[in-house]
Amino acid sequence: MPETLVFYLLAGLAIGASALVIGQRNPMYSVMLLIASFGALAGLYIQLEAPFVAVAQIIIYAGAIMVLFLFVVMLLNAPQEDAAEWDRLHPLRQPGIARFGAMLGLLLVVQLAWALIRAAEIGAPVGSRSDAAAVSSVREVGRVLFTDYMFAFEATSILILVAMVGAVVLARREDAGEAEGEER
Amino acid sequence: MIPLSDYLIVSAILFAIGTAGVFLRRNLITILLSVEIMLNAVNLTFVAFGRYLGSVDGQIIVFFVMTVAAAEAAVGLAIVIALFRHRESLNPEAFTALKW
Amino acid sequence: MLALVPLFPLLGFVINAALGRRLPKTVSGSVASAVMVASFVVSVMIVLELAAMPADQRAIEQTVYTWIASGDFVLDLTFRVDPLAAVMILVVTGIGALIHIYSTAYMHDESVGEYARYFSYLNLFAAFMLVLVLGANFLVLFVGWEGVGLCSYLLIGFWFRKRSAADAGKKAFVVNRIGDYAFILGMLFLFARFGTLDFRQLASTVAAMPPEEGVFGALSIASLLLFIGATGKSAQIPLYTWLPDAMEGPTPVSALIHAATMVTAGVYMIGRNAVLFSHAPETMMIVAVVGALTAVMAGTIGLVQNDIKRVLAYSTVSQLGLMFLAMGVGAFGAGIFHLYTHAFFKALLFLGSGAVIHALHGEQDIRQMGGLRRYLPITYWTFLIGSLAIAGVPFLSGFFSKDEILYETFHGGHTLLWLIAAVASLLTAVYMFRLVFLTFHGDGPHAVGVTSHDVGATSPRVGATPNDVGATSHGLGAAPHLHDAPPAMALVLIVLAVGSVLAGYVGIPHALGGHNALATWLAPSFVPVGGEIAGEAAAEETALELTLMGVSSLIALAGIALAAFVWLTRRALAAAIALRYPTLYRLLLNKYYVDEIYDAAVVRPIQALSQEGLWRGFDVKVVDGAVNGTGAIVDASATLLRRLQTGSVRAYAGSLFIGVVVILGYYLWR
Amino acid sequence: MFDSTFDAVVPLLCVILAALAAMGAEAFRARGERMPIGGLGIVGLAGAGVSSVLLWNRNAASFGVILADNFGLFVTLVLVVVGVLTIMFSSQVVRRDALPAGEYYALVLFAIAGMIMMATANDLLVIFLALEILSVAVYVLTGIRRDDQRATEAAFKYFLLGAFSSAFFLYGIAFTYGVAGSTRLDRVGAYLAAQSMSDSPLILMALALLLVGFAFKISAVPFHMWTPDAYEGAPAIVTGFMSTGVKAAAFAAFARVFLSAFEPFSADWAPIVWIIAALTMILGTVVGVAQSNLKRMLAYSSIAHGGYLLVGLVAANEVGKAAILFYLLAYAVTNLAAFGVIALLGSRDRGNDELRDYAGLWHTRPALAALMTVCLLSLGGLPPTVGFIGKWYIFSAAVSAGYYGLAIIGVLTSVVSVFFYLRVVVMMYMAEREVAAAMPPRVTGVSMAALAFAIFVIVYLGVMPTQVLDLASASIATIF
Repeated sequence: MPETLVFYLLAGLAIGASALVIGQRNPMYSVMLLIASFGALAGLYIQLEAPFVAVAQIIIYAGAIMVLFLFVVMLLNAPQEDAAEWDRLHPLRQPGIARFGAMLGLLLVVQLAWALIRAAEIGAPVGSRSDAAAVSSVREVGRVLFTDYMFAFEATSILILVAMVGAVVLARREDAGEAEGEER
Repeated sequence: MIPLSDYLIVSAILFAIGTAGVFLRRNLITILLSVEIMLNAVNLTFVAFGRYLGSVDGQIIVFFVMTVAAAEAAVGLAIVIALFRHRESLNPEAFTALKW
Repeated sequence: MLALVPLFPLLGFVINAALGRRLPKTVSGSVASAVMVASFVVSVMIVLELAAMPADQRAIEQTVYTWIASGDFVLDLTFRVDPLAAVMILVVTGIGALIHIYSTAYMHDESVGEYARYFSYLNLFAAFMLVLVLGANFLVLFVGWEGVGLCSYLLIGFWFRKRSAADAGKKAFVVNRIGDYAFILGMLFLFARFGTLDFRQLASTVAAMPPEEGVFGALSIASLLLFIGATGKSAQIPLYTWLPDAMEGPTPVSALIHAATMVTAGVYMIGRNAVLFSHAPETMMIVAVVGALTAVMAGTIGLVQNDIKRVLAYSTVSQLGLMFLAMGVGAFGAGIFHLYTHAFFKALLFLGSGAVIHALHGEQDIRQMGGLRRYLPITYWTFLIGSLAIAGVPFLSGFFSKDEILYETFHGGHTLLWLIAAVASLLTAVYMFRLVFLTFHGDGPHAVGVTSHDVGATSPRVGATPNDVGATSHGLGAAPHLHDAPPAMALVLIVLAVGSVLAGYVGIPHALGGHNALATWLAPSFVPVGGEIAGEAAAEETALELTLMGVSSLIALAGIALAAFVWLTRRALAAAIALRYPTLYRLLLNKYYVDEIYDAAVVRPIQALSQEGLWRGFDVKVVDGAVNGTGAIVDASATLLRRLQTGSVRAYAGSLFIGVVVILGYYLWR
Repeated sequence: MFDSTFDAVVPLLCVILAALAAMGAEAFRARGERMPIGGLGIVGLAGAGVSSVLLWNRNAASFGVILADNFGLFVTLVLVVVGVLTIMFSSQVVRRDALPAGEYYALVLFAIAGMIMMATANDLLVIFLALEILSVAVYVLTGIRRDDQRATEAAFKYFLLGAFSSAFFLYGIAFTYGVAGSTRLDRVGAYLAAQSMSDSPLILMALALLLVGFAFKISAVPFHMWTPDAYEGAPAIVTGFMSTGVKAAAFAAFARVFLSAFEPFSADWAPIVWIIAALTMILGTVVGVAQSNLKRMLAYSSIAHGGYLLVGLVAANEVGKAAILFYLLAYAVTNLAAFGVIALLGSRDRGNDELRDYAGLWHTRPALAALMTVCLLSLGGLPPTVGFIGKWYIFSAAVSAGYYGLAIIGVLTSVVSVFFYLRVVVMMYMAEREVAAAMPPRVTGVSMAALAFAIFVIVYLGVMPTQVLDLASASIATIF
């Protein structure tokens, strides 16, 4: 069952890399590990017969967004988390909020798993159509995107515009903004 | 074929890792990365559902989620830069001037 | 035309609020008084018109417009004047106009801005009070109800530079909020149950239902909630503690709001919903008992208070108790009758005390007064008339109304309540004449401005001979400078004195050969439209009524005699009694320690719990004993809860996450 | 289902075009030149308002995902009012605080566009995108004063928690898609109606996660923690904008999703919303009492107001339906006007938003004090203001739907809340000015006109609410 094997491999990689992302105190390593995790996810997408999403995942996520993160990490010369404290405390042994958060995360996994298992039992749609034909053609994706999702597509352009303006407003250098402001 | 529930459980685990990351890390950038993990987990859910429903919608929604993720990342990082300029710190606990 | 009645004062408010600071005092004072007079004239015309109608159809309605209409629920902004409302608008505009006129002189020392502010509040109050009594449904009444509360609050704290005044304002506010809470719930409950808030429709609907004998059903709950609202507004047990403190406001305000009009709103509200209340006998019993207990308790406290206005305040609480007793035993007419006469003599007494305070430049301690009758003759005589009237001396106004309450109580079979009420009226006579004798009789005014620190000590006033203190201050020496009330004030005092004598003659009982015109006039207001108006069945009980009348006259005279004996001839005796029963004396002097009990039971523990970080800064101390404890509860939990807001974004995310997990958990594992 | 008609997006387009025009104007602005960029925005908003009125009763739909039904149009009109008032108040603030005018107005307009999109969207994905558009714009507006550390901190907290919660929201959409096979609300609704007896945990998951997303945006307890900090840190006028506009849009979408698509499962969500509403009212009111900063106090007050709106949602009967929209309007105008006053009293270096800054305001700025009083009385629900009518409607809806508990809590909290509103009033009228306090700045005519208009609405709707109430109840009927 190579298929299953590949699935477990990719899933394990995605989960393991993600877990390591939040286990790092150096943000640089975190970003790198996250790219790895995204790569594994792209593999899963291919396995789900969605090659276009897989490619986009690599190009947009790993290629663009993560590079942006890397850029900021380097721009800020990102300080690591307080090392002295880090040495004393393993993440799961951190006091208060962190341990609490980890526990809640665990609880969330239990809840979701519980729901999914129960859903399978009572014959809710989960897996009920496992024989459904896959829609993997890029042509089909494109057609639906520009018909049914026409409006959403346009709305996205607004979103990107807003994000652009916002990022410029917020990250513009202080002195430039001030000087311009005073003229008014 | 891998059952749908397996994919969903993988994505649930990823989602939970993302949420836990928000609490575990004391670095703003890593916290933002955790949110990205959460969004990716949701993406996996969409694609998996789409595959098993035999509909293309799941894949298309993922594109929109990616755009949203990019927009959030841009603004989020801009805010982080602005914050860093004020305090030279990326520890969220350093920013508690507003409280009570 | 009905709308004109509240519109005139509203106009006055607008003028004084917008332009007041630019107008000279005489103009803003005259405007404020003129609108009240105009409103009174309109009211008289309306009442005359009403009187011309046949008895069972007396009601003039004016729907200004449809306020809320959605679906099947229609609510009009309607004013309706019926016999009950007619009495109320006459009282409010009449007494109100007099008090406005009195105020023009009393407040003359204020700056222009403050003067205008005062009159704008006073006009606004009058407008809201008129809305309250004219409203044809609960929502309109509630507009007035909240409005008068707001104005009362602003006026109590008018002299906000005085810390105690600001605190008293807050206390009044907090206590009244508790009452309002119950009141709103009562309204909502009635609305949900009957789908209407119009008084007449409500009365007709309720009249079709059997009285809730022995069961505590919807009507009882609704009426009880409304009554709790009334206890707040009308200062009854347990929400009475704000009224004595409210005396921090200017004296005309005490006269208008805290004696003649606003505090009677609760009584009026019960009268307005007579049908509803009489269908809830359980509530009626509670009303009666609360009223009787309040009457006697406030009377005993009034016996030993040393602040002239506080004595009057406790007297007001006590008289309101009598009114509630009347309402509770179903004698709605008698209760309103007493409300009406009380407005005259209590306004008179307050204004008289205002004249005294005015003359003594702010002194309010009766132990520092005495012999004032020589210097303030007009004030003295009018005050005496007011005291005689409130004490229930025969053939003055208070006699008729109080007697009717006592008679109805006894006649209704409530012998014990009658006894309590009789004690309360004995107390009334005693404390009122103690006040008269200490203030106006005796040897010349004592040191004005000398404070005596023997409050609660073993021998109040004992040995405080005039000579030793008078010599050291401007007491006796200053006495010749005491001037009697200026013309505007004197005129008002005289008019009110005449009113206090004559007001009762609209309700001469049958036993004395009268027609009890007021009761007949009011009767249609207490039954549903088209319902049978209760006849005057009392006629055959003349003998009983005469007997009771004799008893209550005797009580009044005995009370006066007792007061005269103790405080006129044997002053030492009072002190001796106080010495003999120190515990009792202190209990009374400290008002049964109710404030302290509230303080110790509610406020202190909470303060101890949250001693730190709370109400820092200068607007911090809201907690002032008493029921303000509620404020403290809210306050303490506020402090605890706001500590959750730590400023840490991870903690916030934690709160969000808990929410998610709990909701998911509920769905999965419920 | 490609619908050829574009009518339904016209209001949206007007606002977006105005935003683009604002950006363009800024780009071509010579240094130092003053341009009426705010005026552009008002023109665009007026266009949106007019087109909404023209679309009334036409039930236009575009692209199958934007539905200009009366419900959406009513909320659009509320948002237009919010936008116009915000821009009018802003003109003074932008100049005073030297904010980048073009970007500021463009972001405000984009945010409004997002809000309108959210209110008229008929598709969960579009709702999500609209939510992101308005959120991103508002995050930036919150932190637009980069020189102010508190503003940046507020923006950061708002952003982080917002992103966190929208991930949950998105997860909810994923589950909805998974069970229903679509994100269109009509199809989801049809599917759920067929499943109404089932106890599928996936539907419940979807329900819960969507609930969380909406609850965050309307700052319901326990998802409210960001609110006080973000509201306090942001410039006062932005706080006013987001406390009204964002809440109105989010509530519109909330009502649309839960009262139409998820209506068959109301027995499942109503108890949860009941509890959230109760907690929200209690916490907002109780903690509000202990605040000494006016912005923070009003932040808690607006949390509590969200609770009252939720009461209307739970008690979704005939009265309750109308009450929701009416209350939304009442709250939006009143709260925005109150924050407008705060914004106008601030100065560049100092917010002047502490309670003690209001001492004796009556003596220095009597008109502002009087207007503020009206706003506060309306927020406190005292008659005869619009706040009273709104509350009365909400609570009588709750009582007649049998939710006595909620009504009792609601009345109690609104009774208590009057206490802290009145504290401000007392401070303005009955306290001495601090000697050192600076004279509050002058108020320009535009801002004063905006305030006067808001006050007029508050009093007018308090005295003559019938027409708007009817309109509201007719509008919300279109989503049931």
